[in-house]
Amino acid sequence: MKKIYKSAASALDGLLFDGMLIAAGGFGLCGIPENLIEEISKTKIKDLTVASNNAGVDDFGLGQLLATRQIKKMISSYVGENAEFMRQYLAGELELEFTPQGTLAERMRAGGAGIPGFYTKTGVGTTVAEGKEHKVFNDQTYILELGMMADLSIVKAWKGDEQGNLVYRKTARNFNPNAATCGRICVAEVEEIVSIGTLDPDEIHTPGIFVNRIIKGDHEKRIENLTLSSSKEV
Amino acid sequence: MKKIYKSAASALDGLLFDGMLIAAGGFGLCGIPENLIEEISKTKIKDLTVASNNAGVDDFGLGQLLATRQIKKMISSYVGENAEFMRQYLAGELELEFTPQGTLAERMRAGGAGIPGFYTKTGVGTTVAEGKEHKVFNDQTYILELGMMADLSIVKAWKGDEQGNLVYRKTARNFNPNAATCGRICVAEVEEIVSIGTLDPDEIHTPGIFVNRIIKGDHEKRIENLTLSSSKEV
Amino acid sequence: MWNRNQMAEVAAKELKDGMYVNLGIGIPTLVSNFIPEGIDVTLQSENGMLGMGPFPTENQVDADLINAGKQTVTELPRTSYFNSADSFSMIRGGHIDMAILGAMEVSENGDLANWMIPGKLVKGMGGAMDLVAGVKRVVVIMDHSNKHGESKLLKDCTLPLTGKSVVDRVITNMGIFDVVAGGLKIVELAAGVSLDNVKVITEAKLID
Amino acid sequence: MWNRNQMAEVAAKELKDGMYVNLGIGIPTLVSNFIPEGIDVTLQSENGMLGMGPFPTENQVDADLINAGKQTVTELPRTSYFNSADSFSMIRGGHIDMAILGAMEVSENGDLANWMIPGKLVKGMGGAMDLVAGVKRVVVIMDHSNKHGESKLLKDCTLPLTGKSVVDRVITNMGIFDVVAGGLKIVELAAGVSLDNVKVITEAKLID
Repeated sequence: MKKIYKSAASALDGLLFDGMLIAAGGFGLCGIPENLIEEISKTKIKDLTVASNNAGVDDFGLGQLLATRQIKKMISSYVGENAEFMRQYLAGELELEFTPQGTLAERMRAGGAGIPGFYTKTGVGTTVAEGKEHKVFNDQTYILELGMMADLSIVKAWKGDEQGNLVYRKTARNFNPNAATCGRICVAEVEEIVSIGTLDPDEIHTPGIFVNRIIKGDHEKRIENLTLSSSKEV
Repeated sequence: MKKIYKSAASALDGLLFDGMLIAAGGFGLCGIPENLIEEISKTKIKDLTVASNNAGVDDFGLGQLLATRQIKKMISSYVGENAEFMRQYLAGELELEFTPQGTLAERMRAGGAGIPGFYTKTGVGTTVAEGKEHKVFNDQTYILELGMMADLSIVKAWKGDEQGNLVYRKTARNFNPNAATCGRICVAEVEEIVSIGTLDPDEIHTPGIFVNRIIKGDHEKRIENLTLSSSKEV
Repeated sequence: MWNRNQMAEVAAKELKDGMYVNLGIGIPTLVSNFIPEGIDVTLQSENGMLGMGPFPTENQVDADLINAGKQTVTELPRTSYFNSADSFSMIRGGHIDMAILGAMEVSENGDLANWMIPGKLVKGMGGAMDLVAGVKRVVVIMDHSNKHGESKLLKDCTLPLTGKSVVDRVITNMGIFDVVAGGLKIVELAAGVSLDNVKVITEAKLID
Repeated sequence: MWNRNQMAEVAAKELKDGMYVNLGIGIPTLVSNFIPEGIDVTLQSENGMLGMGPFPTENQVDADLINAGKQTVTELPRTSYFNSADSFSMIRGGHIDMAILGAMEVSENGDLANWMIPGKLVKGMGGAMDLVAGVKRVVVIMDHSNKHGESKLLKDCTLPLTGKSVVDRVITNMGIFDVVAGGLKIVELAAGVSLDNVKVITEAKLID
């Protein structure tokens, strides 16, 4: 069972269709599946729903798919750093399901874990709670949020092996392990493919069972907000 | 804020009270907080409810607290290897809330994660589902299970540092990370206390925020079912 | 009639390249001895291990390395470890391709009972309820009848259930039976077992 | 009146030894510059880091190491990393002792609005809704009034809420205010601010 693919194009071959739901790892521009996003932007696939905390910036990351108008709907917690994202949303050209960051992460985890719904205090009394079931546990009110299963998840890791075992580096881990579990198919891009047995079994973040295809990518790893200790402003 | 304690007795000082709920890590005799259990067995604390997948064997692990009759109720998935456990239960001397293994692990995780309830397919149509709320998602029936918060959790790790960061070894990880999150107070025993900065930040399994007190223990690490490749019977 | 090893060998034919499989305690554990040549299968152990290796030599024994039956095992180059919540996320989330389990009773509509005999024997469900609820395909290996000669393939289970309508296939010492609409379809009979033999001894509705 | 740094310094007095704290974007980030001597505090960043260090020198910059404001940061000997679901388990599960956040509006019963202005500015709630719902103590730092001179401490918030009855304390450039039954209790006023000053400018009910 060969999981390693030669290119983003071959790894995505046969997996894309119009109107599909894609879950993407990454936070801002950190730990995003750059190569897979770039490849999707070259296809004619459209009407995508994309679940991702942010949408990159205008010309990098998921912003590329907003620019090509391939995305019909975003499920995100934050729009702040993406002018085109905000513009499309305010102009009514893009649907946006605002989902609190923790709820989004937990929805991905739950979907991958066979949990169709869970209760959370997050968003109670806000617009996020509108239309959702409310339930009281121990005198506190919670709302029901739904587990999310995606048609495809795309993630970025640091190292991976031929079994699909993945390790992430520092805060580039973020949503990637959660997104990996919630895709019916998961494609991972890594900075380095290592031979099997190299990764310490105690230190594998995403066991290979969750990963169907894996490629080595070239990563620009652009920095969104370079802040130095010498900077006056934060 | 000193988290390192000298002994099991000092680490448990002031934390125990009659009728409390204790969540314990471990699977069978693997990765159990031997020293903390032993110490509890020396106290007069009673009417305990203990959430743990198993109850050790008759004379080791949680079996020690069954022998001393300090446990009023177990929340477990498996009784199989403990004759006294089964005897007390069948004789009506011990309450037992049978909880499927995955549901028990998820209840601990949920409790620690601020999730008071979640839905699962596990146990639908069985005695486990009796009296529980049923709900249909996408034409399938699920039952509501409740997040669990314990008064105290006791866990066993391989290495720990003064900040309470923990790493586990091989399958001795099991329920420990989940139990660690669901205790209002968590006490950990480790085989080795390492200096801060020794553990790779990418490889810490339980971040120190979940651990209030930590001791170095002496661990017998008894093997319950030694099976060798030369064994004929499995 | 098949013996334990033959039943395990028959079950091993279920395995396909690249599968992730959970093997229960008892005869199912034997299945790993019969994995066909050229078929790469990864075994999951629900206590928190993917890529379970064979039993250890004396030198390899490690108290921190056991399977769900608490037996000492070994690791493989592909092995990964994880906590119990993550392990059952895998199971409940449908990521495991197949579970092969033992049973006390199976009904003709695929109900499974394997965790307790009220008032007599209490083992507990362990991870079995999660496995049968979550794993894509559930195969049961068990003797066709109990020691009193009574069918373990029943119209309705008499013991507390582990799961309702969860079994896909049953392999007994007498043959292979698939749970289909209306009953158990006979897929194959063991050498020396006739259709009459199996029909006489089986309470569940059989479909040839 | 306090400036940004003074507000951060006042907020830093909230910190106690051993606390785990989440600091929001903007003025709250400045609080880390004023952690009192002898007080050991661990900063959480909700994108998946516990033990956040200061901003890097040019040589230390690492694209894989950012905070929730996407700023480059550094790690400390105590640092641990985790995924987003685990990060918010910490937050929602009440394991973080305190969150210090910015706000657009706070109401006298502790409602908080800081994530959008309908039709105009959409930032998104990010992790703020989880933080205010889950963290043990929520402290807001913001200017007392907006650029039109209107009170940001209101009877009722006019903007979409981030959380209802979630704020414990508000620190503005005019003083410190605790959310108590019946209104906002004045805990301290900034040098040069009189009770009359603050009462004139504040819409929310104040309690001396």
